[in-house]
Amino acid sequence: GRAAETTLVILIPSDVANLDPAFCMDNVEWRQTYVAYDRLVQYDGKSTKVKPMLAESWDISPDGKVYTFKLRRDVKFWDGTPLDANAVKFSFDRVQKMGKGPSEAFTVLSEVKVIDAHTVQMVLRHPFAPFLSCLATNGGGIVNPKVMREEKNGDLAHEYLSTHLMGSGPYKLKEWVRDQHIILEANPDYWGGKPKISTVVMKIVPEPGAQRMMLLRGEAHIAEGLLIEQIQKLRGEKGIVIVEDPSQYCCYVYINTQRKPLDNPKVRQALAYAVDYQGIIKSILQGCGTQMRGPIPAGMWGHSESVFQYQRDVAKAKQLLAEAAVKNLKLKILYSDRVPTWAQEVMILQANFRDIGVKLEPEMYAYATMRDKIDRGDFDLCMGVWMPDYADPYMFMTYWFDSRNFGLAGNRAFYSNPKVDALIRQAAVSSSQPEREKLYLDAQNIIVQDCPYVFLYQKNYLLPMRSNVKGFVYNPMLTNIYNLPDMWIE
Amino acid sequence: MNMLTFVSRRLVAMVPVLLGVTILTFLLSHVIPGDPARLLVGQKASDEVVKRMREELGLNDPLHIQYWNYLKQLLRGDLGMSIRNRRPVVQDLAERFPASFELTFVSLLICVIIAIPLGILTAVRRNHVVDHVARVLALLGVSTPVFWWGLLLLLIFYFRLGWLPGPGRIDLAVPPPAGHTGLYILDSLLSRDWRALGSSLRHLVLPAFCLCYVYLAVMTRMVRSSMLEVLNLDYIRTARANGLPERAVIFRHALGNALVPTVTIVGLSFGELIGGAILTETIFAWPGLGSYMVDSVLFLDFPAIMGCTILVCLIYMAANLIVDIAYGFLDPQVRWG
Amino acid sequence: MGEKLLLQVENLHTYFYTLQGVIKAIDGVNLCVREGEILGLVGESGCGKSVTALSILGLVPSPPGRVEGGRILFEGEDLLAKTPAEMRSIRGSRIAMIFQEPMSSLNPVFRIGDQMIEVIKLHKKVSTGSARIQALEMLHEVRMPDPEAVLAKYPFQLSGGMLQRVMIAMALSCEPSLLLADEPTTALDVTVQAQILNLMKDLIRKRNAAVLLITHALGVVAQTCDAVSVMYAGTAVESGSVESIFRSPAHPYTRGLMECIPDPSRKSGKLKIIPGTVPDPVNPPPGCRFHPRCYKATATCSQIRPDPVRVGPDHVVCCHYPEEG
Amino acid sequence: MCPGAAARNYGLREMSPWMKDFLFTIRLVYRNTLAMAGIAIITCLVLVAVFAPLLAPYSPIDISLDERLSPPSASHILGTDEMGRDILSRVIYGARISIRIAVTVVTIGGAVGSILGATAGYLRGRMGSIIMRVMDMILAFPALVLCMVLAAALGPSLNNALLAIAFVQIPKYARLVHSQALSLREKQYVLAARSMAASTPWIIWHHILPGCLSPVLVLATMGMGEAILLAASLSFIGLGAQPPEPEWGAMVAMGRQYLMDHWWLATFPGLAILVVAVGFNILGDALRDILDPRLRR
Amino acid sequence: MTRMPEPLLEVRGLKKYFEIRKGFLMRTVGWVKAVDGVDLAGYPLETLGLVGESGCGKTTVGLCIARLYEMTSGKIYFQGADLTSLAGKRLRAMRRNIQIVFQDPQSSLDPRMTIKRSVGAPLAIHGLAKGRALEERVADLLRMVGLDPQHMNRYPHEFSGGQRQRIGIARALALSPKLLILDEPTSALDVSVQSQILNLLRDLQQRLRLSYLFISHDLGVVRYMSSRIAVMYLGKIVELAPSEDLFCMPLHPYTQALLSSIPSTNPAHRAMGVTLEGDIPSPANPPSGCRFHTRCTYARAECAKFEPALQDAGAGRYVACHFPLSDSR
Ligand SMILES: Nc1ncnc2c1ncn2[C@@H]1O[C@H](COP(=O)(O)OP(=O)(O)OP(=O)(O)O)[C@@H](O)[C@H]1O
Ligand SMILES: Nc1ncnc2c1ncn2[C@@H]1O[C@H](COP(=O)(O)OP(=O)(O)OP(=O)(O)O)[C@@H](O)[C@H]1O
Ligand SMILES: [Mg+2]
Ligand SMILES: [Mg+2]
Repeated sequence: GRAAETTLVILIPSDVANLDPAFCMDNVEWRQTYVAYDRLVQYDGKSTKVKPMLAESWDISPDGKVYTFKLRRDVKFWDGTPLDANAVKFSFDRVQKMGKGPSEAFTVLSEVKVIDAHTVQMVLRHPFAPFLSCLATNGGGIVNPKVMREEKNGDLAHEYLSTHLMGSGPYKLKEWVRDQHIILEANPDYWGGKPKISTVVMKIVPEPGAQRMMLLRGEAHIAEGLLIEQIQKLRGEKGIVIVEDPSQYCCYVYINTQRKPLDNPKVRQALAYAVDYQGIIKSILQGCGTQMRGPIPAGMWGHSESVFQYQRDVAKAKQLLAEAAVKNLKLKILYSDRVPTWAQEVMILQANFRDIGVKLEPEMYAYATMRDKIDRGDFDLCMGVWMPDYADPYMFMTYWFDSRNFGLAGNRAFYSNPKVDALIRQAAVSSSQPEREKLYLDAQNIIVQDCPYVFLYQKNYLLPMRSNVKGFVYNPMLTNIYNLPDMWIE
Repeated sequence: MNMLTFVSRRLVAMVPVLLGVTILTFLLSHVIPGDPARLLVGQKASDEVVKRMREELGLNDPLHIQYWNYLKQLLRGDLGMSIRNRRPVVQDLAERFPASFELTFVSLLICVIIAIPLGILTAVRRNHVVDHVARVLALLGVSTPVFWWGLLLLLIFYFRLGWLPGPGRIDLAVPPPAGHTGLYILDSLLSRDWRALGSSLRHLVLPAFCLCYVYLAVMTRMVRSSMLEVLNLDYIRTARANGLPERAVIFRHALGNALVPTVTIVGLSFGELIGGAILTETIFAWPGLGSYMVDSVLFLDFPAIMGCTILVCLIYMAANLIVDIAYGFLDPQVRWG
Repeated sequence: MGEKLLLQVENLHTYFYTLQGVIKAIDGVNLCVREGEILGLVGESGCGKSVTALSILGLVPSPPGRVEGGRILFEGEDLLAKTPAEMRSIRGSRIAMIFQEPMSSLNPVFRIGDQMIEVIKLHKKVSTGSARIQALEMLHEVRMPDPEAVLAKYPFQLSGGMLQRVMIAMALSCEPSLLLADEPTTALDVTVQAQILNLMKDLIRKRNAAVLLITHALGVVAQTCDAVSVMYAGTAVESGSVESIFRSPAHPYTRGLMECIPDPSRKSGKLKIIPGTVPDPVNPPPGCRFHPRCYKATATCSQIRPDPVRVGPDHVVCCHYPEEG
Repeated sequence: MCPGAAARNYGLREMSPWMKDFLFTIRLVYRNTLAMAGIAIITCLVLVAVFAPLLAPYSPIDISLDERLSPPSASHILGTDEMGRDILSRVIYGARISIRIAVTVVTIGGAVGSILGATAGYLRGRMGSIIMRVMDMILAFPALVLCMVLAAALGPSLNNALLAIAFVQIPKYARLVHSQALSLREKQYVLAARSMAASTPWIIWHHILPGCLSPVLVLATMGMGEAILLAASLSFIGLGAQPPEPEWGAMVAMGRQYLMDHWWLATFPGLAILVVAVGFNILGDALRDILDPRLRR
Repeated sequence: MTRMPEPLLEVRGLKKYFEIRKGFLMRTVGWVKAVDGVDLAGYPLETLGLVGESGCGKTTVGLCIARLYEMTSGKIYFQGADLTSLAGKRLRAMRRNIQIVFQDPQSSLDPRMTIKRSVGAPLAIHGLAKGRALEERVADLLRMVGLDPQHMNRYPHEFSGGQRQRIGIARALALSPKLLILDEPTSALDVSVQSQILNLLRDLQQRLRLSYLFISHDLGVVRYMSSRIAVMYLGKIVELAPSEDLFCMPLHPYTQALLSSIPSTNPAHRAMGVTLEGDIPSPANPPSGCRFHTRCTYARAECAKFEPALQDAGAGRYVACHFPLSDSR
């Protein structure tokens, strides 16, 4: 009957580890937390612009260093505690005191001041243009300060929040049976109105084949773990729709610029010329993706169609190698089974590089080990993917190219160019978007010539779901996160 | 030697083995390259954050200190906190173990139920067609990847025919039975929750069959060869010379003795399966130890790896102990000698 | 000694089909056991004594063995023509067998009582209670100390001599008319062997059962048996009453055997020997099987198999040139 | 002076005894249909591995993105995989790796296990029980985890995976040989050797180990198939042969993702594993019969 | 019989207890007193027979003398030298003087070794010969025991039982020992083969000037082979006498029972002498006093209390009995 139809079943490939918003850094964990906590601002539909959420309005001081927010007055946490300025201060202080991954987005934040019960002021160390965008990330969720009752050994209630949700959002955690399912239930008293879907079940089904069967039999509404090939096969099946949207999920190859002969830009360019970009997109992505043009992906402001884009050109590549006087080059490429398409991409790269006389040896490691090697720079080439946490080119430019971010932190090519450093550091503190755009374009042009990464493609977001699920909107900043309060089942 | 001293002797003998296992796991899990602290704080974290994390996890101490600390914890029954999900490893294991136990137990039960008659049949009809067919069928089981059978079974019985439920331990609509063991079948029986019983039994069928097929061959062969062995013995000849009917000779006189080695195999397989059913668990979304263990290794979650290993070793040893006790019941020489 | 023939084995052939070839374990054996008589079956190890007994009971392990020819007449009926079910009803009740190794011939996981009662119940169709009483009686009769306790014991808890007594009690409990005793005392010490043999003799006389006593100890035969058959390499070479065979062995092999026994009176000299070794059962020599080792062999011996010749009352020998008394 | 033996060995009389025994075994093998079937399968495998370059219609590693996932057809008899590589060629080349796996694992595991087991069984006492306790430990260890951890520690390569699998196999052989050695050490010829002042290693090497050979041989043949399968299951979790090496287990693992729509990817290498495992298994079964002293006499 | 003043082998107070371990942590809960105080002396060139029923400890005595068992207590002197204290190199060297031939020719040869390797093993172990020299030495040995050296590349299973026992003897002779311990060398063989081996042994004794310790339970064979015979019962020597004297007039009741239990091969002599009742007690729990009293027809109350010592009964005879048999009884 009707009651049953207000349950949404999402198949997910693996269990999540942690639910503490000041701790978790993975989109699959945000899937649960994002709907449990409210933020000051939120993304507006498909766009990367922000709109008010808890904050009804805000002011930014002229120097771009002080943000003043006016909070809604009707918001209560699930336990009835009113959500006020203190809660906001508590939440941001907590993130910073915890000092885990999410705090990275708020390093610029120097102080949160409670002006009155419903006014809160945030002081930045220096102007930081993407700050509002940061507030829409998962780390900006407002946690009920009462959680401190659960604190143990000064852990700021981390242990408790790892397995519990304590917010004011539209969904609460009803049940979490490890490796079986996570069940969220609607918060009937939500200030934004009671969500239509009363229960959301995240059922863990690791095997893609099994997920597909369940989806086809209508036992599940959404399947997250299907491979591209399988999704393509689902096209045209009755009762199934496939959401396809451009995303900012970027796939690229790190080139260790500190190693000989990869320290020579010509060699790196030769590699970039050797790659069969269109072949990869056509075969591995089944056409559901586009080749990247420069480091800033399409869909993010700052992206420019004028940036140079490498295309497969074997002759050119050979010529560059000859100019660099490199012969019989043998390289190792690091990857893991974390991303299922990596193995195939590596094989294509191997074939491509063979054409220009470069021998590529694949080395597959467990994901954890691979990351360790990346951090230590112990590789020649390495496969990588990147997704922005908030809608700002900073997410790409500073992380990837700033020589302060060597290693796993982001600059995985160990790329260092003082000119680029200067440009992107300036862009980071400027609050004028046109100026930043200009700075980033200059930087991109240099970078593309230096070629510290091979920019492969931007993958489309593909999600198969039952056609009776309505209202889902994909926001490129919120991959794996569902706008559950706006969704319903017909 | 009475049973009690025998059991306690075996228990004491387990201690050095367990200790060795902890040392071995500890060393092994620490030689794997990779930094759990880095994994924990997320990839965009700065070095500063990582360093703090390392300290927090005690990863900067010398290895022997780390081991000693671990051992001290262990003696208190504390397996530490999982690095991955910040929960006590004991709690994680306590949730997965019943699922694994249930699956393993049921599939071995099915296996024994099929393997014993099949083994007897093939032994008695040695080199007849039945023998060959049974052997080839059983061989198919050992030589074919589990996921093949798994997906095939799902495809037929769940997807096409709809006779059996899909992946999972119990229907979503059915609340798990109340109880403390975590074994759904036992719990639902105890609490007379027939709906849960039916649902969990139906969910068990496919994975249990899938898992049991692997061991069927080994066990059938074991029963067959020990049966052949026993049928050649003098006292079987005596039984025949006394004019006992063939049925009595095979089932009364031969089978009891032939079961002894089979019991060993069952015990060993139990230990092996409890942590080794990774693929079956994956395909049937079974929340067991196997996949937990693999995830832990891939994540370099040391406390979880150690916890799993110790648990699996304990189960293995317990299974062997039970086998030894079963020996006592099957073989009076052990019981009285 | 009654004159009625109880068991008659005629020209029996039992072969084993092994990977190495066909082993002609029994290749022409003739035997007869009269009622109330103890017939000794002697011969070297491997000459086919046990297989003869197993053939009579229809228990030749198959594969690889098979009875290939001949007749086994028991009380006038051919056992080889019987169905398995008929054979089962004969085994244990009319023909019983005692095996060589008492320890391995009893099921280790059942109590002595269980095993005895099972057999008595099966053949005598009585209740467990009365089967138990009969088992106790039998154990008493074989002079087992404390039979009650023994019934509750497992085989490994008894000594070899006691087990052998259990075997005898079990074999005799259904009052068979023929007892096949396959080396019943080789596993025992001389002093215990003497006890057991005496006991067996008494019991059998009491019940008027005939016995085929298989052994290779000539002393045991001389002390226990009424008649003797001598086997060599799968064939029966000589048979007759104990006295005649021991006094005047007619076959060169029998004679050789007798002479090999160390003679205390001729201590200084060399012992007599039979030269050569037992033939390979896969490729036995043609003609008389003994001819390669026989001191009086001729060309005839290597070509023609000798037929049984009567050399005295009840004394038959298969030799072209039997020894003179 | 040895008429019995002479009569038995007419035609073979002049040959060396080793040769005779060998020929006898061969004759038994020849007469045993199962053994012949097993040998035929394994011979085929070896031939395929040796002549792989001649037999394979295509290169096993050249990718051809236009022909991805094409079903079996005239040009690609077993179809192509997700990289457009010819599956038949990959299966053929895969035989090389599989043989390497089987042989290395069984040789290392068998040799080390046998020596440890023989030593433990012969010495008994403290040394023996220490060895066997260590073996128990390895056995109690979840095998896959042990393999994973070892392979991860040593670095992922086929050779390291093989070492790991071999390591896990050791206790099996050790146990088998141990129990055998316990009975062999009571043999009078061992006592005789001691009375001749033979040293412990001499006795283990000359009496105990050779005495355990035939059960070890049987276990080893059975183990070959198992080793291939274990290597395959390591491939499932990404340890073992590195792409694009055409290892069957890795092919099956990759093909699993495509099983529902493109069945041929996993099925053919899976069948290859099956055939080889069956081959080794029936050879092992037959060898057990042939080496059985009861049947051999 | 001429008695040499200097014994070749002297055993004094030999005891060998095997532990019975049981219970928690395998504590020793008892001892199998397999050999419990045996004194023996063997003289050069003689054959000393050792008889007794199965399990009475004969093999254990033999193995202790060959130092294959560590004995519990007692001393063994060989040519006046204390064997018990030897170890290492000196023990190795001493082993060459005492060799042993086992009961079962089948299990005393490794089925996987050619005859050449089996017989040559002692030479190889002691580094006495190599290559061709070793082969020649093996050929000599085989010839000595009446085997064709051409067969030296064969395996044990290609020989008959008697031939295998010859091979065992050849191997024992390889190190040119002075004392050969023969542990039931013919009990696994048939009568016809047995006589071949016995002939060979007597022959070799004369040619190689060997001394034998001949262990057997077959009294007929022992009588034929030995000059003196020791009778064992439950780990103790109960009687020791020159062989003819023993057979003509046993002094110990056990010897008497043993002799009369031998089935005579003469069907005319069916009368059984003294037959014993009951089974042999276990050496783990031997009866008190005289160990034989539980089965002895002549036992009196004292027998259960006091243990008789082995006493000189004159004429080179010794007996351990409170009431030895005599004609006067
Ligand atoms: N199951 C069998 N398979 C193959 N050959 C067999 C089998 N049983 C007996 N034989 C062969 O049959 C022949 C006769 O064996 P049998 O057991 O009758 O000898 P036996 O006279 O009883 O000897 P023993 O005195 O040693 O008991 C032997 O050559 C033996 O090898
Ligand atoms: N290794 C051992 N461990 C424990 N007990 C033993 C051992 N060897 C022998 N025994 C026991 O010691 C006693 C004497 O054994 P031994 O072998 O010396 O007797 P034997 O006279 O040679 O007997 P047989 O005539 O059967 O060869 C027996 O009761 C036996 O059970
Ligand atoms: Mg026999
Ligand atoms: Mg002995």
